[in-house]
Formats: sequence, structure tokens, C-alpha cells
Amino acid sequence: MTTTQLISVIDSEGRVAKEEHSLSKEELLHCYRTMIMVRAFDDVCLKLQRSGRIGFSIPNKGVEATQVGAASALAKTDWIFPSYRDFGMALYHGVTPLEMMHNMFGNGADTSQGRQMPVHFSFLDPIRFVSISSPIGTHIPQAVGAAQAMKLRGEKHVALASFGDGGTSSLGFHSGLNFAGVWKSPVVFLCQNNQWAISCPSSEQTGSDGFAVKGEAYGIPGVQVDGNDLLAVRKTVLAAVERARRGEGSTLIEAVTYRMGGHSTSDDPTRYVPKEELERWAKKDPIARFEKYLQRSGYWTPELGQRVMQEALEAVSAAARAAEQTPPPKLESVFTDVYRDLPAHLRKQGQEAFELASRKGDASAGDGKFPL
Amino acid sequence: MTTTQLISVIDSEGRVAKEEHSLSKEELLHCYRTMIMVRAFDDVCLKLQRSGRIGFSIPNKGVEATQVGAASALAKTDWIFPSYRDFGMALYHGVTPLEMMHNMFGNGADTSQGRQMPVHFSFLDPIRFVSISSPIGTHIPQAVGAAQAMKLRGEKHVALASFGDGGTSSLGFHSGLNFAGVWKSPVVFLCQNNQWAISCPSSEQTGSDGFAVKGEAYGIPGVQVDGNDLLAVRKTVLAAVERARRGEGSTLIEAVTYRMGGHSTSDDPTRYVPKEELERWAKKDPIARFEKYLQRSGYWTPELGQRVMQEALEAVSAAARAAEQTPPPKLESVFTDVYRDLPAHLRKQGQEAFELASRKGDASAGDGKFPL
Amino acid sequence: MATLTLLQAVNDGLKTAMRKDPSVVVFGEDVGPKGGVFLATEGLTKEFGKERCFDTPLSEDGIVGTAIGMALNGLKPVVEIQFQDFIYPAFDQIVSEAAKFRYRSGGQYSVPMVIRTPYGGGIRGGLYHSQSGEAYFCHTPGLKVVIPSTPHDAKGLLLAAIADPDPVLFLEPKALYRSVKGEVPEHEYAVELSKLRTVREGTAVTVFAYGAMIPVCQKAAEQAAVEKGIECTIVDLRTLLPLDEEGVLEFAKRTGRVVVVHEAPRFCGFGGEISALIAEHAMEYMEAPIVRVAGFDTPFPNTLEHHYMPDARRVLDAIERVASF
Amino acid sequence: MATLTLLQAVNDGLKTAMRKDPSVVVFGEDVGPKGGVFLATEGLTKEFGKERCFDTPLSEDGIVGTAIGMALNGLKPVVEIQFQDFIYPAFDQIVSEAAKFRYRSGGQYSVPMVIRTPYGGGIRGGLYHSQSGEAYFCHTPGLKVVIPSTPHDAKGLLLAAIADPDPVLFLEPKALYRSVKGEVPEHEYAVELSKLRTVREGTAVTVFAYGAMIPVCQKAAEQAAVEKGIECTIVDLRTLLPLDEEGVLEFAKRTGRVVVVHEAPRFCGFGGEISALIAEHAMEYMEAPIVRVAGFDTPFPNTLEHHYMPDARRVLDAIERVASF
Ligand SMILES: Cc1ncc(C[n+]2csc(CCOP(=O)(O)OP(=O)(O)O)c2C)c(N)n1
Ligand SMILES: Cc1ncc(C[n+]2csc(CCOP(=O)(O)OP(=O)(O)O)c2C)c(N)n1
Ligand SMILES: [Mg+2]
Ligand SMILES: [Mg+2]
Repeated sequence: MTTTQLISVIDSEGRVAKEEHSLSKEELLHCYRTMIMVRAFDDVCLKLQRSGRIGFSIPNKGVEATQVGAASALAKTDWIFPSYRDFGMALYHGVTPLEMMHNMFGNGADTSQGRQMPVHFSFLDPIRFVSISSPIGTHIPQAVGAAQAMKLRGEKHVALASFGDGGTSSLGFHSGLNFAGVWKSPVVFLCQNNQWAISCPSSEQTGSDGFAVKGEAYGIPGVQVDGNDLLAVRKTVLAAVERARRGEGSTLIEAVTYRMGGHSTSDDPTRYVPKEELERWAKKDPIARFEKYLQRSGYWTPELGQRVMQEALEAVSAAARAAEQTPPPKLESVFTDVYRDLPAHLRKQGQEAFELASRKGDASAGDGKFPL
Repeated sequence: MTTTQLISVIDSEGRVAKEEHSLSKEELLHCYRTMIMVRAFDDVCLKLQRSGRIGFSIPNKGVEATQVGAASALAKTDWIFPSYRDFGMALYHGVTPLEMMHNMFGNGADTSQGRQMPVHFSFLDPIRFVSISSPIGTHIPQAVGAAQAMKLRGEKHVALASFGDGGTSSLGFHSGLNFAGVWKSPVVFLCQNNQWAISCPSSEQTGSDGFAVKGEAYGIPGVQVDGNDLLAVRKTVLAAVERARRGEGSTLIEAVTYRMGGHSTSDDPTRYVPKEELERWAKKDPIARFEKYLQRSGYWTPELGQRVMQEALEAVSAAARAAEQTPPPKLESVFTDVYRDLPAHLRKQGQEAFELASRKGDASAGDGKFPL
Repeated sequence: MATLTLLQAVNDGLKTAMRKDPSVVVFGEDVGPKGGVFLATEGLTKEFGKERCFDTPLSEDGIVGTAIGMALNGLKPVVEIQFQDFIYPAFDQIVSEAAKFRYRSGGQYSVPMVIRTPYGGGIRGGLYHSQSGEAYFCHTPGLKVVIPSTPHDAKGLLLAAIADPDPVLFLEPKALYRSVKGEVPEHEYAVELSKLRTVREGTAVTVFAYGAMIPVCQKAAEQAAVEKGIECTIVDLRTLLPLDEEGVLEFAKRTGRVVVVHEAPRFCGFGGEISALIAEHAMEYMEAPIVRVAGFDTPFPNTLEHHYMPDARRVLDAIERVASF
Repeated sequence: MATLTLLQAVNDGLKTAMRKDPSVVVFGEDVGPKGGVFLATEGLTKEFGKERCFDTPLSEDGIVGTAIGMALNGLKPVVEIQFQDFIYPAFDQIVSEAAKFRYRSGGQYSVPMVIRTPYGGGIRGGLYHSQSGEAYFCHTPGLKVVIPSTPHDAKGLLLAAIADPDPVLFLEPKALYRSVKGEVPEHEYAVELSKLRTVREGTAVTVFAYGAMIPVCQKAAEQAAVEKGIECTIVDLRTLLPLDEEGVLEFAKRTGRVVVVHEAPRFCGFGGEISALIAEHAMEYMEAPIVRVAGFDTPFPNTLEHHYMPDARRVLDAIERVASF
């Protein structure tokens, strides 16, 4: 059931044996621009974090093709249950850098009202990009449930759950895939094997030979795809999506890729990542590979590349400036959205907080910095 | 890695193609007597429960060969992490019916001091038969930890974790096998696929093709064995035990067998078990099959069979009478063993309980009955 | 009106909700053809089909996790955890996810769902079939926690819980499943959440309790009245979170003498919250120490469970001590 | 004596224990070569080898479950949960297993082990890197729960926890990891469990607190003394379970005015237990309401965490209210 051969479309020189996709030039360039936007967003966030203007961010360098290739296989009516290293999927479907930057600054325009840490996005439109939580793997059975709801209603939509190599050890992975296997739910499980879970290499995450094989434990077909090859990811996810829409159940996809940065801005990967390994993977940069392909197709020139990056950086920087100037959430946001209706005890606690502030002055922010 | 062929030694007529074991007549008869003892214990407990003398028991009819065959592959220095449907393993190694009956009556001589429900045994000698808890699957990673301790100390012992088909859906299954796969711990995972988890058939437990295949998700070899064939179970478990002792890591064994009774004395299996299914499996009764084999070997006659059963029933009944007359645990047992040393607050609560009893009379037992 | 046991009232509540609202689905271990180990879901698969009432693999994490996903996407799952003792594999999903979804998404996503589960002792279930874990969940903002003590409330609170826009943990006192009977309207009705119920009125002592402790407190109060002339008010808290705090303070102030009763261990139990609320907001009214009668701070024993669980004897003793202080 | 941060004191405690006792093993996510995300286990793999300090797959259930097995079989595991917020996948192993093994086996099996984990707010960690879940565990008989607030106690309590015959949850206030420094003996020593510590003495008000709230209370107490002439006693509870109940009552009685402070949500929090204990056993001594200052009954927010967490301002306000009642 498990395909043990790594699916690949674009070779390292950007060549494609046989044109297997039906993407127009515009669509291809949209994928490209999205990948560049991810990288630009990362770069700007890193600088913002290093200069103390935001507390934390999560780099995506190296995994852009997996995110964007997967997103390109989904319709707006599908649901995404993302991990924190997946925002390229949101960008692909039209979430703006500004919407994201509001979250990075945790300001009052953030969809989570500054309640969540940076990179814990939540979007409803233009696609369900379901509120990210930190605990690893919890969203996997949730995706199965959301998909099952679609199935019970006879809709042909699917849910995509994305998680890391580390995520396969979580409890949610086991229960999610097990339920999906029994229910034949329309879910696509996308395991992004980026080789590391913070400082733990994927070889210490499991004794199995890769992650795709884990599908068999649940009666779910598993496939391995070259995660640095946008077209291969798209093709593989699309096949899984179509299978799910046909009512044939779920698929586990292992996208083999590489986290070229640290785990987060709090992490120093030089403490544990072998230098040669990083160098080896740097040569497989998914964006460079896609550029070569586009160039062969006559859609790309170095100038275009520069311009796209320039535009992306400007858009993200403008978003950062705007987000930085957006006021923080209001004090009342601490108390709302715990329940739909504010219960009496929270009304009281909120009032007391306001009263105290007027009596004793406002609370002052500490200088606590996120440590990882 | 997974052996998909069902391992079998004794055929339905009791024939063995090639004598594959090195068991003496005495050893074979010890296995036989243990299986009969399990069945006798079950029968007596059922009567005790039906007549209201104990609250609850768990029938083992149909799975005796798996329990006893597996136990016979272990040394006294190994550890057993059992489920509640495994006490044949304890009997095999010399735990007495009386020790077990103390638990069934929850009296003051029970190793758990009447704190646990019936069939939640705990024995230290003559083999570690680790205290059974009700939550399914929690003991699986514990077995891995105990085994890992042996490995770190350079001992050649193994731990055996036994659980049901339902248990494979638990979180402990996933984390236990995953850690064992990475650590190459000396554990034998024995999944007793008795086709049912209370009223849920094993086909609704997982989408996979059987349970042995689940080993692959962890890099652990999986084998399927005919669980109603004592010699096949013994052979398979022994191979796994020896592999573990050699430092080669763990094995997942699926023993395909059948729960011929209800889940427990509170369960009415006629509500959900198809009659034909039960009839089909009744023909494969593991004790009858072993008797045929023993008979072919010249070790068994119907008279011997009757005598062994008679002796077993007498021993168990005598144990029941003795246990029933053993006084209940003392009130202080409610407060001890929470910690090694009684902390001040529990000393105080205990004193208050005693004082109240002397002032207001003793608490009286309710008539609550266990419902399943 | 029909006279039903608490268990039948739960079953009736489920059927009533499923008949009215096609988005209600019921699932869990053994809830399908078997009807649940206590038979709370009996007949549901038959009436509503296995698309709406079905069994699951043995994973509470999976049950609650998938229920959250369904709730996110328009269904109204009412799941069963076979015993409250087995809810802990789902603790992460409940505490980290269900309770926090609305907050962390600024209201974009919410998880209206109900987790039903039998809790408490009295059936000789020992450590793992007797626990009362309500305090764990009451310390979890974002959840609602409801415990009925009568058939009428069981149906009415369950229907209110199912109609609620937020996740509700619905704890059913298994000791009362078959031992209490009462009149239950056949039609649909709701008992409003976060409103306590006065079981009995008296001016000497106020007893706060819930679930299976209500009949125990009633027995003790009768004895106190008959034997000592002490008249107690008994308050059934019913919804533990969000608690009717004003109501609690009001009833505490009326008598100035308070006993709090629950089965769960005393230390950090729900009773502590009641005592603390009163000690903070009604201290001036108190004429006696606030006494808790609770399970001991030990795991739940089997043979001696009747010593462990508060009984009328212990509650009466506390009432007398508080009344005569 | 060396001057160490609280984090260094933890590291020193681990090394001291591992040097002395070869059965001590340390494991968890990223605790090996990386030394943990906070560097609490820095240098352990180097000094003791990867057999005694090693990384695990990403499963808290697996970490605690295997640790229990090791503890059953003669090792002394000291495991790390990366953030307390991520302990919930292991809740079942902790609550159902570690806490109940000795009891259910009549003392045949026991699980001496330590679970270390950073808890609490103050680092802009939002909902999932800031929680204070101590109350969940304090409501679990069979566990011990310890929280240091100084480097000296961090090492001494950790060594006592490692030497203890029962499972100990060791919660480290991450906000203090690097912000407090203090003298720490280089040798091995133990700070006895279940004994509170007097941080400061004063006759007007008793403040009970622990962990990262200790410096906050100290600041408030200084202000109360300087600005209002109110002298407070501050009691660091240190071991929350088993609690030094006699000590608590003693210090409550001394002033008759009590404030209880913690970061965790108020409702059903640990503070409720302190209030309840006093309301039950020292009510006659109380001259004012027992006031709790706690986190709000909401999830933990990120940007506004300084509003959420009790600060000196809020503690001072409570001290003043209680003193002037
Ligand atoms: C339950 C849980 N445990 C621990 C953590 C801390 N943690 C955050 S990310 C991470 C590693 C995740 O690795 P992987 O799943 O491979 O995703 P990646 O970061 O590589 O994208 C860990 C251990 C967590 N968030 N949740
Ligand atoms: C975590 C948990 N959930 C639910 C239960 C209730 N329960 C007890 S036994 C059982 C079925 C177990 O089936 P299986 O693992 O196949 O073992 P078998 O009884 O067939 O031997 C269930 C659901 C439990 N004990 N623990
Ligand atoms: Mg990874
Ligand atoms: Mg079974």
C-alpha cells in the first residue's frame, strides 16, 4: 500500500521529464510569488525579532515548496489544519502579509486579539486556516472530525492536516490516523519530514523506515514525495485530495524536506546541526529549483526573481510598519471570548481590573523574552 | 518485516507436523493444568458473582492458550505487564488460586488491600506480574521503561506487555512501541486479538489489515500467531524473547484468538455477538485442541482430563471459601500506601475517620453493584 | 409526565435533542448497538442510524479530538466517555483545545459540544471506576461543567448543555443512575445553566453539594431536623462552572453556617472554591467555621468505599458541629 | 558558595544527583546535546554519557510512561517536560498511574521519580507557554508537588525530590530562571519537603505564595511597609502537596489577616485550598476576609500578560484592603 519510491517531478536542474500538471503560467508564478513571500516574511520577521520589535518567529526556509505545493492542491472550500510552520498555505490562498503581521505584533487587529504567541495564526477567509495551537498533534484528530462532518453532510470537501516528523510521535497522530482509517474520512495527512524536531533528528523520532510507512498501521496508503519539489508535492497532494473527494478515504503523505534555519528565533541550530548536512540541503533549495524550472519554461529571469523578492520585501515591511503602529488589544480582550457570552464572574473580574487600573495605575509590561 | 502468514503448530486435529519444541511431558502437562486452572477459576468466579459473593469477574474462556503459551516462554526473572485478562500467566509461574481469590473478594489478605476491583492483580513473586490498572494501554510504555532499565544495567531479562485488540488504539500503544522501536528495548508486545473490545469488533478498531502490521510503523517486526495453539504461541513468544535477550529489540506479536464469553460478568454478549461467530470459534477451543495433541503424544486420556479439572475446581473452590472467610481490609488501609510515609494530613483524616466511627457508628456498605 | 430514572432521563434527553436537531451526533465506546455500558444510549443507533450514533476505536483522545473537529464544522457532537476515570487520555484535547479554541481564535472558531460521562463512587468500582474529577475541569476556563442530581434536571440540563454555544462537560452521578426516579416532562425543555437549585430550606445551616451527594445530604438533613431540630438549607449547585457565585454567597449569608460536601478528595477539590468564595466575600456573615465533608486525600478504594465516600453520618456530624459552634 | 541563577541551581542539582547515584537518568525532549530549551540540562550528556541523559521522541505520554517503568525497575528517572503546558498528554500516566501505583499494589510497586517542568508566565509565551497547572496535580493524592523560588531551594528541593520514595512533580518558575540569583552550596544538601519557608516577617498581614509570585509579593510587601507602614509576613509554601497545613494555620492565626497569591486562574486554584483550610480551622482568628490575588479565569493571554498576572500593584491593593478591614 505504501509507495516507498520518492515521488519527484522537477529534477535538480529544473528539468521535468513530462509535463504532468495543468498549471498555467499565471498559476505557476503565483506559486513562485507565494514561496518568495514566505521567504520575505521570514527575513523581515527575523530582523524584527533580532531588533526586539517582535518576540518570536519561526523560519520556513527550505520548506516553502511543501507548503505552497500542498496549498495549491486545495480549493477554498477545503479546510487547512496547519502547524506553526505552514503559513505559506494561508498566503497562497490570499491571506495578506498585514493580517499575518498583526499576529506577529499581537496587536488589537490580530484575529486572536494578541492572545496567542506570534505565528499562531487563525483565519476564516478566504480559506479555513484553523487556529494554530502549540501542543503538537492535537489538530490531527480535529481535522478528521471536520472532514467527517463534511462526509456526513455529503459535501465533497476535504481537510488537510499538516504536521512535522516530530508530530508523528504525538498522541493526536495515532488517534487521528486510526479514526480516519476506520471511518475513511476525507483527510489528507501531510507529514513534513524536515529532518528535525527542534534538536532531535528524525532518525531518533521513530524506528521505522521513514514516515510514510506509518500509514499501513491504519490501513491508510502512505506515499513519500520530494518536499523540495513544488510540482511533485502538488501532484501528490492533488491525488490524495481527489481520492478523498471520491470517498475513498485518506492518504498519508511524507514530504521529505529540510528545515534550513533554526527551529525558531530562540533556537541556535549550530549547537546540534552538522554543518555538512546543512550544506548538502542548501543545494536543494526548493525556490532555486523552481526558478530553474520556470526559467526553462521561459517564465523566469534573474531580474524577475529580484523584482518579485523586492516587491515581497516591500509589502512585508509595509505590513510590519502598519502592524507595529496598530494599537495593542484592549484590556477587555483578556476577558472576552472565553465563552460566547461573558459570564458574571468574568464581568466582575474585568471590572475589578479596570477599577484597579484607575486606582493604582496600569500594569506595566515586563521584559520577559521568549526563550526558544 | 511483518510476517503475514499465521504461525501455527498444532492443527485442528491435534497433529504436529514436526516436533518443534523441547518441552518435556511434565512441562506440557504443566501448561495443560494451568489452562484448566484458568477455566476452573473462571467458572467458580462466575458462580460467585452470580450468587452475589463477589462483584465482578472477567472470563478468559477461549484465550487460555495465548496466556499460558506466552507465560511458558518467560523466565522468573522477566517481567510481565499484564492486562486484566491474563491471569493464566501468573498461575503458570506459581501464583496460587488463593492469592488470586483474596483479590476477587477484596479482603485484607489481597495484595492490593481490597483497594482494586477484582481481577486487578498485583504480584511480586514468583515473577513480577505488575499491578494491573484499568486504564487501557498505560502499561505498554511502562513495560518499555522497565525493559530499558534492564538493558541499561546489562541484564538479559525481558518485559512482556500484554494487551487487547482494543488496546492498540490507546495512546500507550503508540508511545510504547515508538519508544521501544527507537531504543531497541528488550520488550515483547503481545496483542491478544480476541476479536472484541467489549462490544466493538476488531474490524472497527482499525483500518489496518490485522494488528501485526502495526509494528512496521515503529520499525518493529510484527508476527501473527494462532492464539488458540499453545505451542505456536510459545514458539513465537520464545523467538521474540530470545531476540530481545540478544539485544536485537522488540517484537509485536498478534495472537489471533477469541473471547468466548462476555467482556465481563456485567456484559451480555448476546446483545452484539453473532451466534454463528461464537459457534465457529467454539470449535477451535484451545484446550480441546491441546488435549488432542496431548492424547496423540500419549500424555492424555479423558479420565486424566476429568481428574485435572476436578482437582482444579476443588482447589479454586477451597481458595474461594478461605478468601471469603478472610476479614476485610482494616480501615487504616484506606490511608496507607498513598505515600511510603503517612503524611500529616492523612494521619489526621484517618484519626477523624476512627473517631467518627466510634462516635457515630461504622459506615455501612451500600448495595452498589458493578454495572459491566 | 413520565416517571423516569436518571439514566432514562439522560436517554430521553439525547433522543429529544437528536429528534429536533439533525446536527446532533452521539459517539463513543460501545454507545452503538450495545447502547453504552450503562445503557444511556440505548436505542439511539436503532432510531437514528449508525451515521448519528456510532462506536469508535478505544481512544478518548480520538473521541474528543474528532468531536472538536466536528463541532468546528457545524455538527453538535455529544460524546460519551465510558467512565470519567478514562477521560484523562483526552485531557489535552479538553483542556488545551476545546476550552481554548474560542479565545485563541478571537471567536473565529468555537466548539459547541458535550462530553457526557458517568462519575463517582458507590458501585464498588475501585480506583478506576469511581473517581470524581470535576475539580480538574472546573479549574479550566472555557469549559462549562454540569452535574445533575435528579431525572428532571438530567434531561433539562443536558438539553441546555447541547444547546449551549460552548463545550460542556456533563458529569452523570452513576450512583443515582437507577436509584433515583422522578417526573420528567416528555417534551423538550431546558434547565438554565449557572443557576443553583434549592433542594430544601432551613435557617440553621446551609449545605452546598451536587450530584450523588444530594440524596446523602437530604438524609443527613432529615436526621438533623428530626433528631436535633436543626433545619438545613440544601443547595444543589448543578452547574459548577460558571458557578452561580452570587447565589452561593446569598445562601451562605442567610444562615452564616456552611457545610460543603463532595465525593472527590478534599485537597484542592471543588469544595475549597466554595469555602474560599465565602471566606472572601461573606466572611462577616460567618458564625462558624466552613466545614468540608469530602472524599479522603487518597485514591478511591474498593472494599472500603463506604468509608471513603461521605455518608449521611459524616454529613450529619458536620452539620451538628457547625450548628452548635 | 557559588552565586547561581535558579536555572544554574537546577543544573547543579541534577549534576550533584547524577554524580552521587548512578541510577539517576535524565531524559525528555531536547535535553541531550542541546541541553534543553532553557539549558537546564546543559552538559549532562557530555559528563554522564547518552545512556544517562538522552533525548526522546516527541511524546510526553512516552516520557512519563517509560519513566514509570524505569522507576518500577530500580532506576531513578528525572524527566523533563519542555513546558508545563505540554504535560497534558502525560496526564493519564501521571494521575492514573504514577500517583496510584503504590496504593493499588499495596506497596509492592512504587515509582520514585521526578518530573521537572518550567511553568508560569512572564515570558510572552501566550496560552501555551505560560500556564500554571499546579492545582490539577495538587488534587491528585499520591503525587508530591514542589515549587522552588530561590536558587538555594531549587537545588535543595530538587535533591530532596530525587531522594524521595514517591513521584514528585517539580515545577520550576521559568520567570525566575535567570532573574533571581543567590548563594548555593556546592555540596549535596536537601531542603526538606512539606516545610514552608518564611520569606519575611510582619505582624499585620500574612501573604501565602510560591514560585514566581514570591518576588512580586516581596515588592508589594516593601511598598506596604514603606508607604503604609503595613508589615507583612510572606510565606513561601514551597511544597504544595503534601502541604505543611499546620504551618499554614499557624501563620494565618498569627496575623488574622490573609492574602493568597498565585498566577494560576483563581477558580478552583490552589489558593482556594489555602482559604478553605483557614476558613475551616482558623476561622475564629480571622479579622478580615481572606483575599485571593490570582490569574483571571481565562486562558493566558500574550500581549496583555502583564495585566493577567498578579503584579505588586494588585498584591499591594489586596494587602491594603485586608489590613484596613
Ligand atoms: C505536546 C508538545 N510537546 C512539546 C512541544 C514543544 N515543541 C514545539 S515544536 C517541537 C518540535 C516539533 O517538531 P516537528 O513536529 O518535526 O515540527 P517542525 O518544528 O520540525 O516543523 C517541540 C518539541 C510542543 N509544542 N507540544
Ligand atoms: C482508557 C480506557 N478507556 C475505556 C476503558 C473501558 N474498557 C475496559 S475494557 C475495554 C475494551 C478492551 O478491549 P481489548 O483491548 O480488546 O481487550 P479485551 O477486553 O478484549 O481483552 C474498554 C473499552 C478503559 N478501561 N480504559
Ligand atoms: Mg520537523
Ligand atoms: Mg479484545
